[in-house]
Amino acid sequence: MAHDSLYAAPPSAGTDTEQTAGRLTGLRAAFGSWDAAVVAALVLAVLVAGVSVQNFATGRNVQFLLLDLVPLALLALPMTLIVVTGEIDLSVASTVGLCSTLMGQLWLSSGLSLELICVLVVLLGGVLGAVNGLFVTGFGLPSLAVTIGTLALYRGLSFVVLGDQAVADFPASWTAAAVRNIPGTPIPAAVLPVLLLALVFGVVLHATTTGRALYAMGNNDQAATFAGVSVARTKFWLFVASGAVCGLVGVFWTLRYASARGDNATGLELTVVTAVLLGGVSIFGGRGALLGVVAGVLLLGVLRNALQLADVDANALTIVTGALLIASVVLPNAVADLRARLHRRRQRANPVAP
Amino acid sequence: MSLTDTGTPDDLAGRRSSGDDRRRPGFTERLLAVRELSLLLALGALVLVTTLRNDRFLSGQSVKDLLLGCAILVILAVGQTLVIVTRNVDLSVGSILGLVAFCTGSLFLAAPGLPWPVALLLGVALGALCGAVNGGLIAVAKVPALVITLGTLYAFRGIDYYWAAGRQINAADMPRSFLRLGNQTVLGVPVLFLIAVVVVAVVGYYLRAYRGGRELYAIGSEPAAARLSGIPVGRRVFAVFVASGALAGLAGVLYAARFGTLDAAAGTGLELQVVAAAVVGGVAIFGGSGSAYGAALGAVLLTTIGSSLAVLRIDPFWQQAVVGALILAAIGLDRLLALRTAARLRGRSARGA
Amino acid sequence: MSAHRRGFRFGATGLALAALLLSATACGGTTRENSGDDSGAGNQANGAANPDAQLKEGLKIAFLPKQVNNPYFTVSDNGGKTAVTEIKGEFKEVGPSEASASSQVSYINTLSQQGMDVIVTSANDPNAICGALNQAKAAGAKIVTFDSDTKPECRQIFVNQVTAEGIAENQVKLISTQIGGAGEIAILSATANATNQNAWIELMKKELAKPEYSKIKLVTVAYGNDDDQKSFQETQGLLQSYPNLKGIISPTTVGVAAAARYLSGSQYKGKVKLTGLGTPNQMRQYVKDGTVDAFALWNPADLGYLAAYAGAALASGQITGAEGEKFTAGKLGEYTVGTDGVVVLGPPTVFDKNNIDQFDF
Amino acid sequence: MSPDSPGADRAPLLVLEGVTKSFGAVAALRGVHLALHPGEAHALVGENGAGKSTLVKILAGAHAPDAGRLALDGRPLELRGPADARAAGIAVIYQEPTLFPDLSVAENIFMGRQPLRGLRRIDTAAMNRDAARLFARLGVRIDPTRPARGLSIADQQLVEIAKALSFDARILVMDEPTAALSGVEVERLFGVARSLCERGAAVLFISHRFDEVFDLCQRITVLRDGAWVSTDRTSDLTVDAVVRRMVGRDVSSLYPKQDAPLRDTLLEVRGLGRAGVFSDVSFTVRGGEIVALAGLVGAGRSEVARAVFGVDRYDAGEVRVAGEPLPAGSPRRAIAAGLALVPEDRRQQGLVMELSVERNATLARRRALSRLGLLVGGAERVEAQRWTRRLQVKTSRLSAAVATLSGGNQQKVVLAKWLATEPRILIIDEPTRGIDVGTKAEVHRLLSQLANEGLAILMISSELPEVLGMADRVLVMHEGRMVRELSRAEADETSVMFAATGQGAAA
Repeated sequence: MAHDSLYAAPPSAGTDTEQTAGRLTGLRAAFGSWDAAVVAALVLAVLVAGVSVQNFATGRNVQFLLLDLVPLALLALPMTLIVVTGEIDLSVASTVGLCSTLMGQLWLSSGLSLELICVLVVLLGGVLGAVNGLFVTGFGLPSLAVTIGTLALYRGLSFVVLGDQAVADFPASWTAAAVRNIPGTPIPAAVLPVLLLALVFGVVLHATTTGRALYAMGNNDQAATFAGVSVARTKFWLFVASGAVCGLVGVFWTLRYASARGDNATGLELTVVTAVLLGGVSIFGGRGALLGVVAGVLLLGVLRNALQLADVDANALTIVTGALLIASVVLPNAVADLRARLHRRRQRANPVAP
Repeated sequence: MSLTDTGTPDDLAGRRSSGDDRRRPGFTERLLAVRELSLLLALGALVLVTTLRNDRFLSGQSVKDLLLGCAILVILAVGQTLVIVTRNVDLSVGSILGLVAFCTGSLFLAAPGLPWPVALLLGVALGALCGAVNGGLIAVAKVPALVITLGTLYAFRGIDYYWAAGRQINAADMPRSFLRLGNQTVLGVPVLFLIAVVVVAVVGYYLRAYRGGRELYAIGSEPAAARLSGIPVGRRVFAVFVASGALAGLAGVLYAARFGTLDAAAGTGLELQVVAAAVVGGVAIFGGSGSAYGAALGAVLLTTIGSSLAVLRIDPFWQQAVVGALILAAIGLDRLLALRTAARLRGRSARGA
Repeated sequence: MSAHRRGFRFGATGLALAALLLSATACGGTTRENSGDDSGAGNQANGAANPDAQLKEGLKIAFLPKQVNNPYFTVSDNGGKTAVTEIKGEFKEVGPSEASASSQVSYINTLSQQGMDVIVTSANDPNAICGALNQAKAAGAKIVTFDSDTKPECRQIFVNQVTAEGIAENQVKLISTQIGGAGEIAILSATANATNQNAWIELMKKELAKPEYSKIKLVTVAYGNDDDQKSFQETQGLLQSYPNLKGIISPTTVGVAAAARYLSGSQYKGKVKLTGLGTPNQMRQYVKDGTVDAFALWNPADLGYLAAYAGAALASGQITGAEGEKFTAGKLGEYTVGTDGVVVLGPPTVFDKNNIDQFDF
Repeated sequence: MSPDSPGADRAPLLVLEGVTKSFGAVAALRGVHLALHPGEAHALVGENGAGKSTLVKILAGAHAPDAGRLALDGRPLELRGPADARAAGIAVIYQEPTLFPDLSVAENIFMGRQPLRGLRRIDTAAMNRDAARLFARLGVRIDPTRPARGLSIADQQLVEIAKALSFDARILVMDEPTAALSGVEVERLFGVARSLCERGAAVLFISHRFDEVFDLCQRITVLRDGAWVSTDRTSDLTVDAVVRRMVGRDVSSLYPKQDAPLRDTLLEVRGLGRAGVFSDVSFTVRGGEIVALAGLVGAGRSEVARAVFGVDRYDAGEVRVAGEPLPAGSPRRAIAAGLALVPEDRRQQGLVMELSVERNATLARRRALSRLGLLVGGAERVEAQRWTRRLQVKTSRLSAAVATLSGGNQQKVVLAKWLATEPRILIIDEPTRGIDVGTKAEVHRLLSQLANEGLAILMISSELPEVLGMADRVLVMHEGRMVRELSRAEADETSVMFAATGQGAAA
């Protein structure tokens, strides 16, 4: 019960170890290959789109595709860690929005230099994340409810900050830099910091003591506490990190679109969660890998881009996104179920097993 | 301490009894009543402050507007209560409402002579069908409702958009009798509100006084224990989603009747308000406690805040921020109360003989 | 786990980073004052226009509305489709399902990838889509905006539904007639900073300052966010806050319909006058039941039609977007490009009981 | 030794034949048979992992057997779910209470069977009355209208028992129901069980406590590795014989604490208090010493341990490790200071069930294994191997999830995790709860060895023989207070129980 079990209630909570174990091995088998499956799906999607969709496999399109994915990829990184610990942050898009309007407002009225403003916005993002973290860890509230609250609060505040106005007179040198390519390639320079951060988050999750602690608390926060993991503090800092990354995305978003507006990035949180789950991170916490998430982000981007180029209706895209999200959670379980059933049938057919 | 002889271990049993409880029955229920009362107080205070600033806020027309305004949110919040009580959540209600509303409009477009009760039933049925899709996926996949309904939030809305293809249905396309449903009053009370009251009363009473209702609380309180005590958890959760879908369908039909103008975007983003209403109304987001009455009061409170802000001429941009702050305040307050209650209970347990 | 230490480390890293950047920027960062206006100046008119050029056939013309699920845009895009069919071009309508600038950017990129000759768009944000439009322009597409403009340098032609002066004049006149030339009025707008709405409201205020309207007092401007329910609530709030209100102007289709619905179901029906910009289909019922006497709007189908012709004229070299150029837009006749590449559709149509049944959009 | 030869004076009420059940590749039950006769109390014993709990789940309808059949009154019985089991008159009291914390105690008892009044509405008043009557029968006073949240474990267990009683079960299955109960409560429970038997019901009693088994039951069935071993009359058996059958070999001395030279005081607790939980607790533990913390369940022993280790906060007093004050509320610092706590609840607190043996074994030590926070190469694997070898953890591979291990092996992983931190002070809460006899002896040997190596060990145990056999000194707690300190010579069953039930406090 200590867990906010709304979304973290594994199918057979605790009472029957053996069964859970059986199910888990099945799940693990499914998940172990999930990363690979997502990567394979990505490769397949790229190949199919490259061959059959006109204008897909061009340098310009690669640039467009990657540029569109930068915010999603950035937000998915801390989200992966948060979901691994069994929490969720639904306020990311609103935080991006608020950071964007704050950046606009500061630029408009503070007279500070843009460099300083960017740093301030990232720090402010961290503060907004800290508010989430405080409610979740300090007061022990379920992150789902808290971040739904801050989703509304931050979006509301971002409208309060700028109203419906847009601040758009950012220097062209800056806005151009946001979309500039790495010289000689069709790859936007903005991809570099994403790669860097992905590396950092990947190492933290998979090769540090902190990462081990994240998996431990995602599975069983009590046991993690007893093993000397400061669950609350770690989660608190994760939310702060998430907020700071939101601040970064807010800066990027503002510069890329040369426009600070209250409605920037509206609804992006759903896409981020979709990408993370598609990448094989378990919504129950405790399982998932960053590679899968990166592949998930790219898969989502490639699909959307290719379908758009193929003139598929925007509404169909909405359906595809929803369907992908559902499939990414239903499939692993269905596969695990199927295996278990097959196994049982084999057992039954052969009852005098050893 | 009936069995005490000379300080034998019997008072171990006595130690955890608490004699004064007998005189105050219904400890568990009392906690809920407190919540509902405090909501009423908040509502009263809000109305009072607004009325002091502008006495027309309590005029007949204004009250009627308020009641009309909250009816749909109340119905959705009651449906959401059913779901949240079982430790699930249904984020797709806004999309179901939109889909059903548009469907109702198209229905009248296709068959202008259709009597409205038939449309109502069909709308509820379509909503129930959507709910069944949610429930079915959750049962099959054994994954949290949050994820599934997040997916169907997209999917239902996408279907709605796809179908509407940018069309709009206007009041003129629907029969007058149907539209009257949306604005008619009985003794000054809007019919829509009366329907909502009936829904609240039925669901609220069912949750409180029927085995099926109590089982929903049991499921939300401790799913594993519910399974072990023979409650058909899967079936109940499925039913709850169907019910939530059906209520969203009902709300969709009423939405069509009330607003007259329909496009595919009807009800976008409503799910947030619905969850907010339930949470503000004291329905614990992790299941097991809360009442339909509370959720309905939460919905009324949210709607009233919206109207108050307009009447008080507060920058409308504040409204969403206020909703967010309210959610945080509500869950924070719940947590505080829970801690205090726990402390009290522990105090009783530890009180010496 | 040393969250404490890690916390410290986090904090320290942040501070170090901040310090580094601060010191880097202390000696002269980019501020609003010194940034100057180096935003891509200059526009259009590459090469000279050839007024006698024929409209090319087979032009690929794409419509990108604010969002695809908005009935208003469905109508105007269909107008565009009619025009494109007339000139034997290829018509396409794409767009995001939600009105956001970022997804519009993604669509502009897609369209430019697909090698469109003309992109006709209504901007969700005057600045945000500029970069993408410029890229598309560089890739050879002609850009026409309609309904909502971008910055002038990002497109060749803006097809304005109506001049702001025309709207203001028309709306004030309508309400004045309806309330008998005296009393309190309010405006129910869309969003607090929608560019066109604010321009109209400013001009309405100027209009109201004229002597013939001296007995009319504008008490407030409310914002319904172009959201039906919100507009409904705001109307409600207006009537409660201003008991002596005689009339409401709502120059937005969503707002005027919501306000009409509120009035028709309230005690104020017929007593408080309402006018604004609305579509005949939405308002027909309220005109007939006496809630609304008269309202106005341009014809959105004509708007799309004109935008398509303007695009075709650009792509065929008839015009370049420079002031004074002329082109013929099918059944609508001849149009002249005004300053900043603006083409004005014409004065709004006023709808009342007598003529409303002749329109279906 | 056929399953139903002795005591079969009446036709069996419930028969299990050839029941088989596997989870994944693990066979939990293999062809088990069991017959319960009306009026008999039947014990089911076996090491952990022998399949007892699986058998209970099958009887409860929570699992369906892969093969074999059940018969009730000679008619085949198919249980498709817990509801079917209930309908067949089978009541189960689980090892761990399964209550609904948000609902009232009365609702917990009557869930799904609430008394009704008109229109099929629940009659709350009648329900509360009935609940009160049940508690009266059990001789406890719990307010039926209070929520179950906040009940002590013992009270929760009592509510479970009341629940089982409430539907006049023909077959009552009790899966280690007494683990959390005090002696008096156990007696009451047995009284109720006996009266049920007198009325013709059958009781299946599962326990690790042989005294209780021999006290209550007429027959004993032994399971080993998921297979049936024997069923005999209690009168024909001795504890030794039962243990031999459970383990399949002879078990040498269970409690082998050797004398070790006492060293400096390592742990010193002074005036520790936490409002409403415990107060003014003071004691010391020296290197080489095993100090037992005895007392009834709920006396506050585990809570003291948790506070010392920093999992819980405390309001008063201080903890010193080797003379240095230990800051409160931080397990991390406690670990750094050389403390280790093997918690009472293995599954919830001791292990991360879904993670591998390797990750679990190194979880508490991961910082020391890292370079600048990075975990290099196979450091974790090497460390895990070292300790799992030393403790002889039986697992196929280190990457297997601990959930796949038996209870005893899981406990060894917990021990490995803590020994890997090379602690100076080991606090071990119920070191052998729910683990099989063989492993128990291993654990005892290990503790003794560790003390010999100079560790200070604070052991919390509810098993008196363990306390008396292992401890150099016994501290007794009663209702949150330290009431007696007994030297090894002074400590015997009477003196410890006397203090634990609070009579020593008066003296």
